Amino acid sequence: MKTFTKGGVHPPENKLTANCPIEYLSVPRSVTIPVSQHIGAPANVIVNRGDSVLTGQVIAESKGFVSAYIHSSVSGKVNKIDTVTDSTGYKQTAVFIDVEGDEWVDTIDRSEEIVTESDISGNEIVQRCLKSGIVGLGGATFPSHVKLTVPAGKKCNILIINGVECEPYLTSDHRLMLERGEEVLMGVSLLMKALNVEKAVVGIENNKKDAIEHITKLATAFQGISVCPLKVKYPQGAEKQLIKAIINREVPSGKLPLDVNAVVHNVGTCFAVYEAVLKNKPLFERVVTITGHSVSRPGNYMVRTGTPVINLIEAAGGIPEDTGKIVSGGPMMGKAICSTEVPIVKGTSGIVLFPAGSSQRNTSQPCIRCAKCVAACPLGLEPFLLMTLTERGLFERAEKERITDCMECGSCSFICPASRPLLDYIRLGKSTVIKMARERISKK
Amino acid sequence: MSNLLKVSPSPHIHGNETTRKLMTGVIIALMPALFASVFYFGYGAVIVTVTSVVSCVLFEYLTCRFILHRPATISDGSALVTGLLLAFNVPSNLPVYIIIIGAFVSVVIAKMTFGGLGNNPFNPALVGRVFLLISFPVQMTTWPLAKGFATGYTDAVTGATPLAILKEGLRNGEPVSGLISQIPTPAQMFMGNMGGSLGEVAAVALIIGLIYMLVRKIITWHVPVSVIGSIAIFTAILWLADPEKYADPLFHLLAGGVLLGAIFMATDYVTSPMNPKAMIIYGCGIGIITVIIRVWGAYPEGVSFAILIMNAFVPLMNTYIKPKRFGEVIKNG
Amino acid sequence: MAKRESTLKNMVLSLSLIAMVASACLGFVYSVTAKPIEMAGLNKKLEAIRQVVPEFNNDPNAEMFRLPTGEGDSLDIYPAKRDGEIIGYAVNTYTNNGFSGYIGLMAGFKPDGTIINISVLSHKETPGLGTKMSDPQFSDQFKDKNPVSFSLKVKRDGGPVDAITAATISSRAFCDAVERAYNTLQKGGLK
Amino acid sequence: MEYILIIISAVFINNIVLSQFLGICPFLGVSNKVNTAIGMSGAVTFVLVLATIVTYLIQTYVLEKLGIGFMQTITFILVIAALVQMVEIILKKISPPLYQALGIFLPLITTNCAVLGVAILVIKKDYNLLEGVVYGASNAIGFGLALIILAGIREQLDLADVPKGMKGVPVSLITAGILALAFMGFTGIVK
Amino acid sequence: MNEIQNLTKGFFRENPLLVLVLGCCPALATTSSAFNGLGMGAATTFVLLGSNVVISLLAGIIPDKVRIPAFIVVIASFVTIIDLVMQAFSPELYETLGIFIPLIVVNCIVLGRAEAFASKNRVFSAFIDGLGMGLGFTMALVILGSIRELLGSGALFGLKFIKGDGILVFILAPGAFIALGYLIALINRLKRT
Ligand SMILES: Cc1cc2nc3c(=O)[nH]c(=O)nc-3n(C[C@H](O)[C@H](O)[C@H](O)COP(=O)(O)O)c2cc1C
Ligand SMILES: Cc1cc2nc3c(=O)[nH]c(=O)nc-3n(C[C@H](O)[C@H](O)[C@H](O)COP(=O)(O)O)c2cc1C
Ligand SMILES: Cc1cc2nc3c(=O)[nH]c(=O)nc-3n(C[C@H](O)[C@H](O)[C@H](O)COP(=O)(O)O)c2cc1C
Ligand SMILES: Cc1cc2nc3c(=O)[nH]c(=O)nc-3n(C[C@H](O)[C@H](O)[C@H](O)CO)c2cc1C
Ligand code: SF4
Ligand code: SF4
Ligand code: SF4
Ligand code: SF4
Ligand code: FES
Repeated sequence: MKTFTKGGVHPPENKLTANCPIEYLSVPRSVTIPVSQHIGAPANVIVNRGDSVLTGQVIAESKGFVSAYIHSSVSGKVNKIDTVTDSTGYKQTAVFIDVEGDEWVDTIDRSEEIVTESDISGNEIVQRCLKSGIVGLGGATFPSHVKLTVPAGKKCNILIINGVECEPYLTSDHRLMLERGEEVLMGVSLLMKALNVEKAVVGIENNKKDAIEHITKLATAFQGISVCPLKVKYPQGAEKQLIKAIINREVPSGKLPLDVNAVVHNVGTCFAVYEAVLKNKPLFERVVTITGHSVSRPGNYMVRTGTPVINLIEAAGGIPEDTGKIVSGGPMMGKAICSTEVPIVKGTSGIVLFPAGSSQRNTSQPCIRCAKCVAACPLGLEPFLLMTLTERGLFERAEKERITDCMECGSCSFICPASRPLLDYIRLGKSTVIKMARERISKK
Repeated sequence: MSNLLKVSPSPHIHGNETTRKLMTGVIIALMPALFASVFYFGYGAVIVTVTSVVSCVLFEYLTCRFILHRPATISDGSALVTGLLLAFNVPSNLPVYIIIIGAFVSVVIAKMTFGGLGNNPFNPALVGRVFLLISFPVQMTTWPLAKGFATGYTDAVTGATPLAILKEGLRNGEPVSGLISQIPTPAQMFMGNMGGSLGEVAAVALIIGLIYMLVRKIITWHVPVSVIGSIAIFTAILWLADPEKYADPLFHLLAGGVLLGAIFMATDYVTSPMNPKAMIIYGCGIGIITVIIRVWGAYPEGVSFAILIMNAFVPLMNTYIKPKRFGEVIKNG
Repeated sequence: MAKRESTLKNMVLSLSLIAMVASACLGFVYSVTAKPIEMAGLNKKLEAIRQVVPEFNNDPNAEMFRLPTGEGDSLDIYPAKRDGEIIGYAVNTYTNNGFSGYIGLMAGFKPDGTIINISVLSHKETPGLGTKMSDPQFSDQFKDKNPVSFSLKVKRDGGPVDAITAATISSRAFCDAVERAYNTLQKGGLK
Repeated sequence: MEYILIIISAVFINNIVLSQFLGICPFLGVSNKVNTAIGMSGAVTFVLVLATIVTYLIQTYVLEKLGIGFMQTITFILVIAALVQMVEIILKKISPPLYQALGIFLPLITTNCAVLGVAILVIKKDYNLLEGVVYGASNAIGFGLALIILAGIREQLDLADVPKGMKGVPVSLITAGILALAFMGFTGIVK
Repeated sequence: MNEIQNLTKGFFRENPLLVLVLGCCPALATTSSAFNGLGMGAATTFVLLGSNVVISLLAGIIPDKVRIPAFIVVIASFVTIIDLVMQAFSPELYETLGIFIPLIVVNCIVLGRAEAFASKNRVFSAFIDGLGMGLGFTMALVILGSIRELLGSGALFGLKFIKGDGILVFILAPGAFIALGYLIALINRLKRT
């Protein structure tokens, strides 16, 4: 079975919700919709306080090429436009809406019926993605229309669909493939058309045998789409690792998948593209996993963006007594949130609750040079060295040791027997190095 | 509630390995060899091992407490491993005061001077052992016969190691075939029935330890395999060239400390390189130097020296031999 | 202190002046010490000779002669005489079989070949091991032994000599050097 | 073969720094960084080989001819000092890049006892010119080897947690001690 | 400068070996016993005294540019004198100290004092400085030699305290490095408190 060759770890999978069908979370009483739910420039708010909005209505416009539209996920009245602390801990502008009913913009096709035919052009697909605020749902929330616009001189000959979901606990992509497989594959064919490629491969890890089987069966009906089962290993979902695993191409340091003629999209993104293009539905809801060992009713929910995390937790049975940490995203890359009021956004793939006992880190001990972090790093870096260099402020050397290659997968911190906070320091070093590099460029 | 939430950066989970668990793993892996040595050398093995372990741990505690004024670090178990391995590298009839000197050198000079666990450039137990070998050559090369509990601690009856027999014989101009009768058979050597340091004799017990450590993922295969492989290849070439002057590869692998060194000492994390490419070069370096010393040098055994010499190159290797980076662009092909 | 100006003339001048004064001083010291230095070398030899033969009243150094070893080289023999009568020979002998190669000995024999005493002149053996051959404990074994009946071999090789612990090689080499001295004397037909 | 033995002996067995104790000051002083250590090794090799040749010629054709062997120290040191100066000037003229690389080390080398020491040892060991050159070059290599190893270790120790009082010279000396211990393993490969 | 301070600074505050770390080669090579250390120290002190005095006298008449060669000639002369004298009157010590007697000429302590002190001070100060530095160096060598002799052969100035051998390493090369390393570390620590 295929996998990437270098590094990686195998944390306990803990896919507690693998068998929980997706449920619809009831519409909250109010939502908080941040204007920056994507990488790139924040969107420009176009509604005012007191305005009435419909579900699916544009409330903020894309500003620049790498940016995305934001749509209201509910109908109601704009209460205020203010700052909010999002899941990353930063403050940003958000539109606060008090819910009144649930009235959708009427161009949205709300029928259950699956559209399987379309003669829409590639260009049109990209435009719809843009207008519908589609961003990558695999975690990075990169605006999808950008990835679909192949710059002159570059060529894409394969589309890779990321159904890996290598983060422990999370099952939203898994459930989506099982329950909305056909829609996902329709989305894939739309993306193929937009990119003008003949071939697409869906990569799925072998701990989702049912999904592999299901998608393989469905894919027979689609031209050029195949499934590639993958050995379970974290971080196989990272796009460079996935490309290496499936087509054995190595994206060079500092380059993009397009440089090896590939584009990667997440299955959730494919579903969103399907809905946007064929159902006219902008991206304002997504599947979120709510889980944790002491959560009484863990599950997968279709959640409107802007819904406070607490609503989702309540639906899963409330906050367990012993909760010590709430993580937005998976345990390897997710962010711990400091308040249960933060809104769920386009990039939120899951909420994991950890008991107090396991939320505490072990105390950091001296590095024993065991090289386990070196062996674990999928990018062939030397985390122990990067940490020490950062600690001692030797940023030039850190740059030479390619600290900026680090994708922050956390494998090194996970594996370190001395419990050293490797990634924490590497992040710090990385941002300093990037700052230094910027200053260098601006000086020139 | 919300202000009780812990906010820390990712990752939020940690693998189960800890320094102490790894050291415990090494100790477990050393147990078969310890039992074998007690089986062959009796009380002596017990006395030497206990003295060595106790004094290593004690010296580490005392240095931390009274000289460095830091919290004592003995709970990580590395001093215990050093103690065991020091004991494994000396004869089972070594006087107690010499063992204590060795423990002092290992822990205080070779380890704590550089800042303790993780900082020492040289393998502590081996520094201790070589220090003793040069300081107390008589006591360090007087081996008791392997007679189980019939071997007294201070037994005067001594036997030479197979390597010493070979070296002495060759020096007197005897051919290898003439010395075979004085050397234990490969099967005897495999089971450990020969003279030698207390932990190095039983190949079979050491190999069990190796398998355990590989399965537990405490060490990787790179170092042991490259040490053993390079010794086998080098000695095979010599042997094929002149079997009367050079012993066969099997003899070289089973006699003396090759297995103990390759499995437990060359693999010490702190003093070995940190990426596979460098590990293999390091292992081959150890193998080649070992054979050079054994065949042409004054010492019948060269593993300890070879490991220490290669230890010295480890920082350079770590600086100049980098792991293969993902997506490394090879400049101009 | 004022620095003198560095013109070429005074640079050359002062340097040559200093050099000349220095050479003169050295020449003087050399002439004074040349004799004692020579004597020191001689004394060392005489001292060694005195250690290995009975008291003499001739000048063995002046009467030194050479005998071939039969291996292509020769040894220096210093006859010790009292009142003109030979009371022993001090032989400056060597071996190359030491642990670190060359070992030089001064071995004293009675005219009948009995060993009187042996002293070590030079060697590079390991401190604590090979160096013990200078200890009386080891070299006294040879006193008053006649190689006719006392074979110059360590026990390991079937002889009577107790080797130094863990330094059989040095002990063996020591015997080799003594044997070379004895054989050379015998071949030279000296009585 | 003889030359190979000289090389092995000088590089590994009787390493100039680790066993002969020559050149300790640059060994301790210029071993912070591997790159400087490499530069220094290059400079020492260059000067050492030149110095052995020149001092050898002076010894055989001047000092011995004139019978003033006692002037050895004074002439050698002056010759070496002048040589280093000259190398510096010539290098600056004909190869600026090489001067850039070695230049800063050259003044350090005058007062490096390794250069004078090796020059004297070549005479003491009665080597011929070629042997002397090989001996000089291999000692320089031995020096470079020890220096670069120590520099590597010190670079690593810079990132480590060495106790305050041990930092710098003490820990370098102890590293050198352990290194010397390890190199004793090569004992006996060449007698 | 106060002449007493001038004399004593070489012992501790500016000890050439233990604090300034100069003259390491002879310090390591010739201290296998306390007596050898003493011999080396005495020889160095002699050269230091002689050259300091002469250089202080000559400083006024030597042009600046040829200062260093001139100093070297003076130093080398004294080195040769002590070399010849030792060879004549103490041949055994001469043999054990080996080439480290001629190497006094490159010992930075000597040239360093000439350049930094003697050439700028009056004869008497230069004499005291040379004496202090020389004795300080000698003291350091004797201490190092004593430690090595005591540990390495269980003796002091040839006087045996134990039966049998000591820890042999200490009279060999590795022990020299290790002993000096800890000695300097100890001084560092004393300096701090
Ligand atoms: C600065 C930047 C520029 C990018 N430009 C392109 C692009 O031109 N074309 C494209 O297909 N993807 C582009 N990407 C998207 C990346 O290939 C990738 O899909 C995205 O960063 C999310 O990946 P991740 O979740 O593995 O981090 C860009 C990403 C970044 C950060
Ligand atoms: C360490 C790491 C792990 C990732 N794991 C996954 C994953 O399991 N599933 C996934 O779809 N994307 C994952 N991603 C994001 C992908 O790299 C990539 O951005 C995404 O598949 C691109 O598709 P999208 O633009 O549609 O989101 C991961 C990224 C990183 C850096
Ligand atoms: C570093 C070292 C130095 C040695 N020095 C000597 C020596 O000077 N003289 C000697 O005879 N043996 C010396 N040996 C020991 C020999 O190698 C050899 O083991 C010994 O002579 C064998 O004889 P035994 O039966 O007396 O132990 C030395 C060994 C080592 C390892
Ligand atoms: C696989 C392994 C091998 C080890 N081998 C040694 C050894 O040979 N000698 C030793 O003193 N300590 C050994 N240790 C313990 C510890 O790593 C060592 O004392 C460090 O060098 C101390 O900094 C070993 C530990 C591990 C995990
Ligand atoms: S977080 Fe960075 S350094 Fe650590 S393993 Fe991942 S890529 Fe490597
Ligand atoms: S630099 Fe940091 S934030 Fe930007 S893409 Fe890389 S990992 Fe993400
Ligand atoms: S895993 Fe931890 S202990 Fe091991 S080398 Fe990396 S940082 Fe050091
Ligand atoms: S003269 Fe220089 S090289 Fe020699 S000991 Fe002094 S400081 Fe060191
Ligand atoms: S005394 Fe400094 S290099 Fe020798």
